[in-house]
Amino acid sequence: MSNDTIDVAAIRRDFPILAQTQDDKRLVFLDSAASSQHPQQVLDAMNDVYLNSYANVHRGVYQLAERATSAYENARKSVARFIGAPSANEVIFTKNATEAINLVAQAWGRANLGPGDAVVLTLMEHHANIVPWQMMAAEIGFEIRWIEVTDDGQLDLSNLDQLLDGAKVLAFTAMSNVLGTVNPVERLTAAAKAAGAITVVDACQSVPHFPTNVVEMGADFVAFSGHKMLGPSGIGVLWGRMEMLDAMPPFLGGGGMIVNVTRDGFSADAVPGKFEAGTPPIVEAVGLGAAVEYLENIGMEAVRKHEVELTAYTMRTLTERLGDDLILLGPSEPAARGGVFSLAFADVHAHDVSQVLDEHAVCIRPGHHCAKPLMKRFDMNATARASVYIYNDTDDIDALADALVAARDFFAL
Amino acid sequence: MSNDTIDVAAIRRDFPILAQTQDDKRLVFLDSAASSQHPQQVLDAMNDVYLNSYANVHRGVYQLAERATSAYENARKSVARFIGAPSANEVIFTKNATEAINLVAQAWGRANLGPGDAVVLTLMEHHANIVPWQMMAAEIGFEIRWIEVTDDGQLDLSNLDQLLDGAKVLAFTAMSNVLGTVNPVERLTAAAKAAGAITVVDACQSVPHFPTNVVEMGADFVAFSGHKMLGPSGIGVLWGRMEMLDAMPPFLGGGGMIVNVTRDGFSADAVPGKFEAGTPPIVEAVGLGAAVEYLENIGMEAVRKHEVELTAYTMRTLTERLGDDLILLGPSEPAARGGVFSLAFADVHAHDVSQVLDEHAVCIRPGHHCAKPLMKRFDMNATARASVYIYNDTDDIDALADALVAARDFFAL
Amino acid sequence: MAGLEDLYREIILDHYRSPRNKGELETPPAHRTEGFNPLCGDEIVVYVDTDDDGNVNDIKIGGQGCSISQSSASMMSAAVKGKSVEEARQITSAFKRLMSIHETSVGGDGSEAEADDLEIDPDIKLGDLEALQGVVKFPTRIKCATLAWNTLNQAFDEIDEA
Amino acid sequence: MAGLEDLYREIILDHYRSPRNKGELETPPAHRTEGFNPLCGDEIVVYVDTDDDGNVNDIKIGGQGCSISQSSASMMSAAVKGKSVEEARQITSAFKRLMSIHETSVGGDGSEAEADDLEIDPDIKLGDLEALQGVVKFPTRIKCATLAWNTLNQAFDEIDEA
Ligand SMILES: Cc1ncc(COP(=O)(O)O)c(C=O)c1O
Ligand SMILES: Cc1ncc(COP(=O)(O)O)c(C=O)c1O
Repeated sequence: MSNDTIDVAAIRRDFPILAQTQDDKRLVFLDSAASSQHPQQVLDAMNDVYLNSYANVHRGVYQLAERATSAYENARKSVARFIGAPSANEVIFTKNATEAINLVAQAWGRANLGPGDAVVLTLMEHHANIVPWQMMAAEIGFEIRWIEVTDDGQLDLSNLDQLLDGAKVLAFTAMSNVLGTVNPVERLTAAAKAAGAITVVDACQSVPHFPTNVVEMGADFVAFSGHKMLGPSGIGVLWGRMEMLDAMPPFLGGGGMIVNVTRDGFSADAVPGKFEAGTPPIVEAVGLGAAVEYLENIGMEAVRKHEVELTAYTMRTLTERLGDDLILLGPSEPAARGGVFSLAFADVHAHDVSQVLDEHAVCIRPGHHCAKPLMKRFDMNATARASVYIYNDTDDIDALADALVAARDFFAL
Repeated sequence: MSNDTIDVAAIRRDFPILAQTQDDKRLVFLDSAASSQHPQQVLDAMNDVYLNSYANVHRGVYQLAERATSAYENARKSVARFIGAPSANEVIFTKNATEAINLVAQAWGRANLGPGDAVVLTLMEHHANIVPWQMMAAEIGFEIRWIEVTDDGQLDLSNLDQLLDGAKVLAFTAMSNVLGTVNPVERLTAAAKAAGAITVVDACQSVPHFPTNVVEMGADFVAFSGHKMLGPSGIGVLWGRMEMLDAMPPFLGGGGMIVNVTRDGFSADAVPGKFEAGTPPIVEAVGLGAAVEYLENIGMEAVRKHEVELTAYTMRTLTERLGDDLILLGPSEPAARGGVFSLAFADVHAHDVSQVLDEHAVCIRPGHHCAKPLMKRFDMNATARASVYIYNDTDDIDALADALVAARDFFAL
Repeated sequence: MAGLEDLYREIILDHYRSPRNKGELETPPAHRTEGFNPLCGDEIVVYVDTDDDGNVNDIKIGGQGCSISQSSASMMSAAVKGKSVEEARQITSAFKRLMSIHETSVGGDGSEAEADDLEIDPDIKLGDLEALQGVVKFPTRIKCATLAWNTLNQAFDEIDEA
Repeated sequence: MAGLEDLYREIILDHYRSPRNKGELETPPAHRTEGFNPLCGDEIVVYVDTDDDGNVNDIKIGGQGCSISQSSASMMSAAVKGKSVEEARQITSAFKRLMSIHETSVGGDGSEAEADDLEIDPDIKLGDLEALQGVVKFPTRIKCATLAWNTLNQAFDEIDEA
């Protein structure tokens, strides 16, 4: 193995959950795009806090509290380093990516958007990057414009300048959680900047799988979740340019986000405190910090390379084994996509496919994947989505193909 | 030991963190009002999910996802049972109590409050139950009225009817996190109801320590945090009457809270889904469920009895050992208060007291405890707060008293 | 694949492949109601035509979904067509009881747990619908099986309110 | 209590018990700035009177706080009184460097990490202030020690902007 390849067998040993069998079958976990599994190192880091150093953060002078606070703040630094943030203070911990996007849509939006303004979204957004804007549009009365999606699952940028004309916000996903499409982030942020719009990048599907540098991305805000990148549930991240964060009003009010409170009002603390009201997800942040270190040890270039190879293998194998019976949405070039495969049979519903796959201990997800406008665009109401990560290998893909064949045959007329 | 007393030594064995020593001294943890420690049972429940049954909830048909979903939903049922909620669907998981109160202030508030309206708070509120209302008052233009606090730390209800006259909301804490005062919840909710105001109870300090029945409380909304009741960080609860929750707009938008999304808008899911946008704190909810079961096994009547006894012992001991040198805020009757002791020396600042106590391995918290308006009322800028829970005993209180004597002597002129 | 045969009984696959009462009715006089399974995206459209005496004169089903939701809708349409609204509601309650609603948990969705507490006429026979009993062992699929029924109930409620 | 003697040197306790330059100045001509430590509630009020040549003619300190924040404020007032604003800023930078700001982490608060990167004149002597060096071993107390200094800096900034 060379330095830039990854040792899947060694990695799998770090993930206790993957060692289990289901009805004597090896568990084949292909649902990391929904939520990934956890290496022992992440669980150990969290248990260590609970067993040795737990206390509320930022408020005590005793040693447990000092240790908990520095563990929490070190996690912020690890995340900042992982995404190339100029300052750790630009990293705001939220409960998930959804809260992060709502924070921008609501706090920045209420302060900066008015009736007659326009927000540009793409038709391949996750509901997390649609509904918050629709809620604000209903409240404020601005227009939502849509970047369309082509038949092969790419953004249709032919009328981008026109869509951005007069827009205040461009919010888009770095990678589609349905199609696997990797979007041209830098091109989009540059176009938005030229048009005077701020950019919000939903990086839920990219940060776990690609080397990330928020400065190079050129975005104003970047949101992602810990639970899709080996971290625990209950933690997400909003990164924002300090200038933007500084100028924005807070989102949630409470303890830890103030400098002073009187009967007459409050003054908000400096960033990031301003956006972290209440007791934060302390141990979850520490877990995410450990996840980031685990990924850094593997190397994100190597992660990406592994996934491109596995994507190519998956596409080849599914075509060989199922041919025209199976539809695969999204770009046909493996290097242009992430390891997310939305599959559909003409005559078997995704829900039924998943059920048969479960009998083969193959875990995939049926449904609209929280992207109903995109599903409608492709005239579908559900796909069966398989997705890969660092612990998946070609054996998993072979098992997927076997199970898909079985599903087709089970429902054959 | 009779049935309604608790076996502190046995309980302590369940809390691995309490077995540690600091410079060869037994760790004396007296900061549970900020955040409590965790029994092994809670850590085991969470590890079990990560090691055996982790997946995103509500979206998969495979067995891991089914198990994770039912663990998550069972936690909702456990919490509902613990607080006497008529339906588990009235239990909404948030990231902390602060988010829960913001949810009400923002989502209910924007839909129901207008300029000229009034919201009544008490002067002993935590910032979490002040700042969200101040933010909305600034946005909407309603008035905030204050219930004053008497010298012995009780609510001054002499002008309650007048304050409630024309008010739309009464938001108050069930127990002060600074004074320990236990407020007359039922009297307050009844008065509010008679005046046509809804009630929001901040139960952060009461749910962990008292038997709770939300129906008997008579409130419309009740908020509390998991991390103060043996649960993990990253999880809080909003309970609301179904009628209220049903009629309210959502707070955060995204996946999991919709029934349908089109380009033109979305329709919200039924409660509780409507208020749980994005991937929830899955494992944290399971941890909270285990914490609730741990407390149920001990029995909340027994917990309360233990704390009243320990409170009486603490007040007696501190008076004996420190006499007039030490000021103790709050009610003088142990049965009228919870186990929270805000202490002040005339000449030694709380921060310095805490520092000396840390040298004695006694963990307490100095500061304003996120209740600056209350501190101002008592003309203080900080107190040293000690707080007890099920794992504390008279030895801990003796150690506290020893350390306080040492602090006084160290700074004596 | 022992478990699968429990779920996918032959009669279910038959209704899936050859759905009864598929189509649309003119509105008005018929009433149209949409139902969604928010988890998986299944959509059901129920067209129901009731007369002044409270009878279900005609019913048609549209939408897309998995074998369970589609076959359940198909069987439902056959079971309630020509019955009184009152009987149709009784059948719905009996079917939900078959799905163990009230006893087992479904998770996350308020509506299921709030299933009505009608006294169910012991004479109600579910017939073919009993084939769906296997669904109970697959908790997430219960929502698929009940989607059409919840939508029908909603349609009746809307007609009552109009 | 070995650690405690490191933190609470005699000179610190002396400044805490007998604070120098405690009080108020008339505003205007003096400038008044408030600082808060959001974590513990300490408040500092700095009154500073600068002349047209940019000298700190007078300085007074108000507010309440712990021994570290109060003694640091007291020593600061003695150190900058009569100096030029430029020198006072230099002393501030030197003091923050003593507190290891930039090298150690303080946690949570943006302001600390953004400490200015002034070239510090090697001739600056901190004198008594060196007694506060022990604070570095108690990370949460660093905020106590720097509160007055951050407030003074803010006062200078406000005067510059006016
Ligand atoms: C009375 C009271 N209300 C609200 C809170 C806020 O809780 P959290 O920080 O978990 O949101 C606390 C605890 O800090 C509290 O004691
Ligand atoms: C592209 C994308 N955006 C947003 C989200 C929402 O993330 P979360 O549920 O963690 O808030 C997801 C995952 O569900 C996603 O894939």
